[in-house]
Amino acid sequence: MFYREAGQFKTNYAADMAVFPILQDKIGIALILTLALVVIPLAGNAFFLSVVMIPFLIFALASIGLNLLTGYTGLLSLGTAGFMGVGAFACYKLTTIFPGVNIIVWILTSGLFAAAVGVFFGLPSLRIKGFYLAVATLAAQFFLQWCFIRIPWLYNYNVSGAIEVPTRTLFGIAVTGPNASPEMRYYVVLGVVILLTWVASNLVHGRIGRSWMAVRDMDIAAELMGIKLLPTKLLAFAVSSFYCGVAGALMVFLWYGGAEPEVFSINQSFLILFMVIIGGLGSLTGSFFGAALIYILPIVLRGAPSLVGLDIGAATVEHLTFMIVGALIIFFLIVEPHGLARLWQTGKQKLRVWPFPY
Amino acid sequence: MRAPDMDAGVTAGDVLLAVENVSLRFGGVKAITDVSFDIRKGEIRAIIGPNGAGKTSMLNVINGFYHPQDGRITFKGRTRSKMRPYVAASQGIARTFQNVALFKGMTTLDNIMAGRTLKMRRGFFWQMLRHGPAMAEEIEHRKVVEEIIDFLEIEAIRKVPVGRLPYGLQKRVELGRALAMEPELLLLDEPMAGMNLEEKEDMCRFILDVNSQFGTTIALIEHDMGVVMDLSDRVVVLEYGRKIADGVPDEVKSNQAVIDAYLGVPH
Amino acid sequence: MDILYNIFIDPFVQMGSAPDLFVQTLWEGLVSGVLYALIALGFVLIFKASGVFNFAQGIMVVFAALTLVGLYEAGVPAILALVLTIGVMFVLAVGVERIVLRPLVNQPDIILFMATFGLTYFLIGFGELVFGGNPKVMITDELYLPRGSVEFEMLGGFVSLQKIDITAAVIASIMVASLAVFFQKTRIGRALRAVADSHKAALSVGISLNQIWIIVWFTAGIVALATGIMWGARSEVSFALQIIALKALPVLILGGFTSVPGAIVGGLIIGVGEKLGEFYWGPLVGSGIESWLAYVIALGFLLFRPQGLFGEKIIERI
Amino acid sequence: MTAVDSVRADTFAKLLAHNAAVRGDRPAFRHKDLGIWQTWTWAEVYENVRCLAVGLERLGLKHGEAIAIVGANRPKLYWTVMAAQMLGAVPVPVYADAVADELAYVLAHAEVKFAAVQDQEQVDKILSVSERLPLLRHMIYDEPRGLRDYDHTRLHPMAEVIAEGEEALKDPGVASWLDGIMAAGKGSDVSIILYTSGTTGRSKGVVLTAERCIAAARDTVTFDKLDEKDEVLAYLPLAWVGDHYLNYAQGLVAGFCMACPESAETAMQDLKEIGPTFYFAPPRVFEQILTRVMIRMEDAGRLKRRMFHYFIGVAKRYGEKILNGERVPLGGRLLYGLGRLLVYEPLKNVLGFSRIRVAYTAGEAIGPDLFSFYRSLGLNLKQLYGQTEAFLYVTAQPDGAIKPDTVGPPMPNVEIRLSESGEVLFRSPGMFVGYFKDDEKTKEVLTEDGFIKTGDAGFFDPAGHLKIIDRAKDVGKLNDGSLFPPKYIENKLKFFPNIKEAVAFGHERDYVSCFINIDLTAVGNWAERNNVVYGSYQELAGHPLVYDMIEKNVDEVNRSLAAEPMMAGAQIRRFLILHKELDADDGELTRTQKVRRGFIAERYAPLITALYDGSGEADITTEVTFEDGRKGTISARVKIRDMRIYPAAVKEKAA
Repeated sequence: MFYREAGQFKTNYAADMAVFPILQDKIGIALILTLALVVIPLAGNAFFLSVVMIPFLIFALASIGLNLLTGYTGLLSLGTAGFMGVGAFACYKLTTIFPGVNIIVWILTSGLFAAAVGVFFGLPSLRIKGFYLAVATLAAQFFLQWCFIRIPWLYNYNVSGAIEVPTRTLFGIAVTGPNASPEMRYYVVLGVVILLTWVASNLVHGRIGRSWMAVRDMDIAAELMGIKLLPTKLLAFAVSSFYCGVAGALMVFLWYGGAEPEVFSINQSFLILFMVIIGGLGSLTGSFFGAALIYILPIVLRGAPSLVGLDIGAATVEHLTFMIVGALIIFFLIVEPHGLARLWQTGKQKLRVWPFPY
Repeated sequence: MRAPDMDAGVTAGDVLLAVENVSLRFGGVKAITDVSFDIRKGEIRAIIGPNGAGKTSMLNVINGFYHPQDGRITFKGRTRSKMRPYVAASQGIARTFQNVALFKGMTTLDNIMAGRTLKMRRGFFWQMLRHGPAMAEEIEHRKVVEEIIDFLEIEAIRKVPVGRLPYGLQKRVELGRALAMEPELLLLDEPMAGMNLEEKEDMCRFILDVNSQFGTTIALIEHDMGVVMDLSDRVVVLEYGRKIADGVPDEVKSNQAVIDAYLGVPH
Repeated sequence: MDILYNIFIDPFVQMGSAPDLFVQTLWEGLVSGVLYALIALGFVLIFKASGVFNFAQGIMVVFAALTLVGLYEAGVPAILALVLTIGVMFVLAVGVERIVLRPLVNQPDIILFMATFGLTYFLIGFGELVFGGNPKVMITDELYLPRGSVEFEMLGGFVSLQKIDITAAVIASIMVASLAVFFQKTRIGRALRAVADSHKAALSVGISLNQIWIIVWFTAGIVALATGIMWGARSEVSFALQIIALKALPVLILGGFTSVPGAIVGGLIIGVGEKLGEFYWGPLVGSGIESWLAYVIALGFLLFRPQGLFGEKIIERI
Repeated sequence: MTAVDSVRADTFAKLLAHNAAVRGDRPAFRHKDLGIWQTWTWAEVYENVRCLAVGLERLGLKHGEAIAIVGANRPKLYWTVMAAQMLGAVPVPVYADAVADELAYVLAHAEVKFAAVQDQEQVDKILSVSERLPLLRHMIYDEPRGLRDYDHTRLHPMAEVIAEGEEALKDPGVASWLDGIMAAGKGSDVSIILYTSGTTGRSKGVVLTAERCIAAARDTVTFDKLDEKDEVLAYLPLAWVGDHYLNYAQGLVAGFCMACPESAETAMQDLKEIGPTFYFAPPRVFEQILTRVMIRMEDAGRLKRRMFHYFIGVAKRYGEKILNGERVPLGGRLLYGLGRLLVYEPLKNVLGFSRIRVAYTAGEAIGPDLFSFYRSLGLNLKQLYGQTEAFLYVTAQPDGAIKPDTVGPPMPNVEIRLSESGEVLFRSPGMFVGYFKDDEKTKEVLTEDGFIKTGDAGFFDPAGHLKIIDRAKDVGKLNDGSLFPPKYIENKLKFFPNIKEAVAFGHERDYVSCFINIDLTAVGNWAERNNVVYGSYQELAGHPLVYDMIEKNVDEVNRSLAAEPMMAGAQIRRFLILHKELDADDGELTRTQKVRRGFIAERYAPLITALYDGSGEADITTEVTFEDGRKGTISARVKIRDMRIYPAAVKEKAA
């Protein structure tokens, strides 16, 4: 309905291959960016920023990471939280060993550590597929989590057994630690998420993305076309783990401000897998949708009873939330197994051909 | 064992690929037994035979998906005891599959672009940016792909996910993907299976055009004898994993062993 | 050198020097192996018949046990509670088939897998809502399950076997045996096996797919109940139990996803491996390796025999 | 100063040079090829055309010689037209879908020495009739596919010809020679010969000169305020005057951009992508689009469908008034604004009409409702009346002064008068100089004082707008003396989506009656929705409910006829629905889908008898040709319905 595509023609391939070839989509993206960069920090209060937006963005980033692996390359992973943990602990070690280096550098660098670990646990993917591979990643998950508990060096021998995030500054303003303002933390997270989303979009739209999807859709044909399976899969593991690692570092440094190994438990892995599946396998936009639904919905559900004046015990609300989320997962899978991204696509298509039905 | 050599009199060029005494077993099952034949540069070579004769296995051996226990494969002058898929692909062997093996979640354009992967050089760093050299490379290959799309007359389905295409068009896209590799040897596994008459005619035209315009050597498996006889320069006949005849279509047609095999005379 | 010694020599020296301890550990491993095997059995049943990888098997164990205890606490006699629980599992099976499986028929495996995740969440919420989140004590005595232990003197020491463990092993054996009979001898069983091969074939046997799904989910529910009782009797009934469902994965890798005997053997190998590993090698790295050892064993296995213990080598065709 | 230059240019070659000089960087041509819109600027086109001209000259093309242009709309074919004109040679475009025989006739008649063709298909076609074309010396083709192994002694790829020309042009002598040739070109030189596809007999070559073409184009470019920022989709046949005028001549005069579609199948998609600002389509196309819109909307959800129809209703009430700048109540404006948001603009967008500033339709009468439909959406659709002999325009509707049932006042510099018999005669700046090699025909058409006889009957309304009712020779009289314009009536009927074709009878009879062909798509759709079961076209056509539906349509036509004083006598008294579709294969339609009234009357004589003897039904057996060429007969009993007749409206109401 809002699309006016008549007259939007492409006279060169660069324009034709743009990620958002339609003018209205470009406007939409610009609006969303303005909203995220200007409106939300101005209008949102501290609660909204630190309880809703920051975690949402971090989960979206982790979802993108998992989506690159599972959605684009077709490799099921249940070890996401483990890789996130690697990022978090790497970042913690790096910034305590080299406190002088900018924290953002370490956040991004910690992703490389996660990538290395990811590649190691991705090695079995040459020989095994599907649920079998999930077991390999489960091994990673439980092994890594065990490391986080059993290797005190990782948490600098803190008595609490947890990461205690020190204060780090950017241009003299605190971005991590107890004194960091929600706005500052929000901007850092947002910046990283925008940058990495852009990179992910570039990757999936080019040769690498096509190789991933080729491996996902028909690995034998891909191999016979000269796409080497192992490097392709390992690259997917590396990039995916990098994203998860950065998300893990962001999670601990800019959201929790401290973390116990329990944060990186298998349940966290599952949560992110939900986000990817509900959001839509093989869709970056979907990762954002999935993160929003799975993370924000429970917040809303928890807040809902008190909003309408119902007095229900906190535990009951928690249980009901579980039930509703579970039911919703099933509901969405039934309504659109390809996830919210597909619903979005369908809706967009409807708007493009409006008033026609197809 | 009667496997007369009827090569005489056919010269299409130098030998591009030679298969010598190849045998392939799966556990105790013999898929191919001591088969030898060659494919010459520029010709269209048909491999025919009844179901289960080992035709597809032969293609799989040629492009390295199966590794034979015995025998040698000589491609472009290099003799190997077995091919590797990557080597085969990078040396210029492309193929299509009996049951279309397209990348279902991708568009026609992306499928064919995927065929260009081996020719793309820009590394991870530029891929991350998708600007500058990476974009230039992408555009350069897009042009080649567009030529293929134009050649195969599939402009209208350029941006349609291949999963939604009818079977005949999928086969055409698959051919396009193989062509994108600019192969020297193109292996076609039943390119016309399951097509209606019109689609078959189109596909025949494309195969001949590929052969004549790009000079691509083609080896194809096909059941439709009429098509085989029209298209191919030479035919090799397999039965139960063994070669029973080899020669120009007319010779093969009149070969007693071939007639027996197709009419099902017991051995 | 020390490290190599500690890894490759020392544990075996220890085993040899205290064989009674070794047997005790072995037994412990076998017992937890039986429980893994029971959970894996639930997976296999459902996977075989519907291709669904049922993540909810773990929570079904918890849910079944909680229902049993909950009913008893509400004043229902133990045996009646057992019967009622079986009824609840049947209702659950029907509900799952109607609400989850039927609308999702023909969807890719991962989607069905995710749906069982949703089911897990739902059952966790529902179970906690009804029975509360606190751990409960299994009504062992009321179900006439033996308690206490028997001790053997052997190999120069004492080996102590819990009676409940012996019972668990017996019950597991009975269940496996009756399942085997069920699969081999009954019409429905044969239909189930047909389904595993092809859905069309099952239809030709004259049993609807929907019925088959209800049957396997119900059977898996009963297996879950048995598992829940046994596990509950050994420790307690709590939601933490649902995570052991994941242990079934390595079991299945070893045994193969569709093999009932495979599930049993795999379960025992994993159980024993885990306990021995923890006991003899664990101290080397600071213990707790039980949490991941099973997966690493499975992983090692996968790399060398991807088709599992009982599977045949897969020839990829194209 | 540039304007002066533009006015001074009296040949297309000079115009091209002018465009290259003043708007060299503006796009001149686009072609959807290899996935994107390949674009050439005026400067590039000028260079290419110069090269091509020199290349052609090298091959031996001389001043005054004819070169055939055969193929779909391709930039290189347009360039060939330009290059030929640059050399003073005469391009003769031929319909790409012409069969070999027609092609041979035109090429032989025009004495072409060269042929520039699109692809292998056209090369094959010409080669197949080469023995009838002894004068043909060289063939040039655009797309090399499949032509590799052809004998290339007289066959040349266009790219090569251009390359040769480019090489030659490096010699400044050649360049200045070409400049000289261009400067020497006179406006009175023949610039093109367009062959008309006559309904009867062989086609005639209409000879046009450059200065007249350009003069006419200048008038219309000014009239519609076209400029270099406009874009058109060049999808009309090259050989048709419409394409040569609207796109080519106007394009060169105004300097706008012509976009060539990828292929005929993708034309609709290409239209949507380009979003032209100036558009022409015959009424048939507008009708097809409307039918498709309505059918597609039927599949929409209930709510959306209701919304759509509601706002179409709103548009009907206010749309045209708003477009014409008339007074509309505020509420109406608001509603219309909402409709624009929800329906009109999105609809125009999906049809590719969003950017259209001026759209024309012509060729045959357009149903007033159909015409209003598009206008009410805010599309500035207008009618023009023209002929190949006039180089298209005779009359056209000016912006804001649209009367749906007229074709507007005469264009600037066009004189029109009506003969005693009501035939329209005109004299226009773009008019032809004569038919090629056919002075006799030329004399037949021209009056002594230089007016062209159009053969159409019409009259001026009080506002001075011309109203065409029918071919002059077809307008008949009923026995009571009232006028009987069959086509006028048929067109009114055909506007209803359910009616595909209609044939009216009445000349020298007591009353008007007619045959009706239902539209299988529309009526079939209707049947499906209303659970009307039918096994065949014949069964559907004879269904009582279908008759009821058509009866309503006929009734409406009668009402509208009654409202026009001159036509009231021609109301339809009886009608029947034919049991088979009228078909060109059976000779009932011409290849251009026009009804052959005489032939039909003969073939269905029993039905006509029944229409006039008062019987309620009649039997008929007809021979038909099946798709595979076999012949067979079908027989049917066809029912006849009587209609109500309305009294004629009083011409002027008493005050």
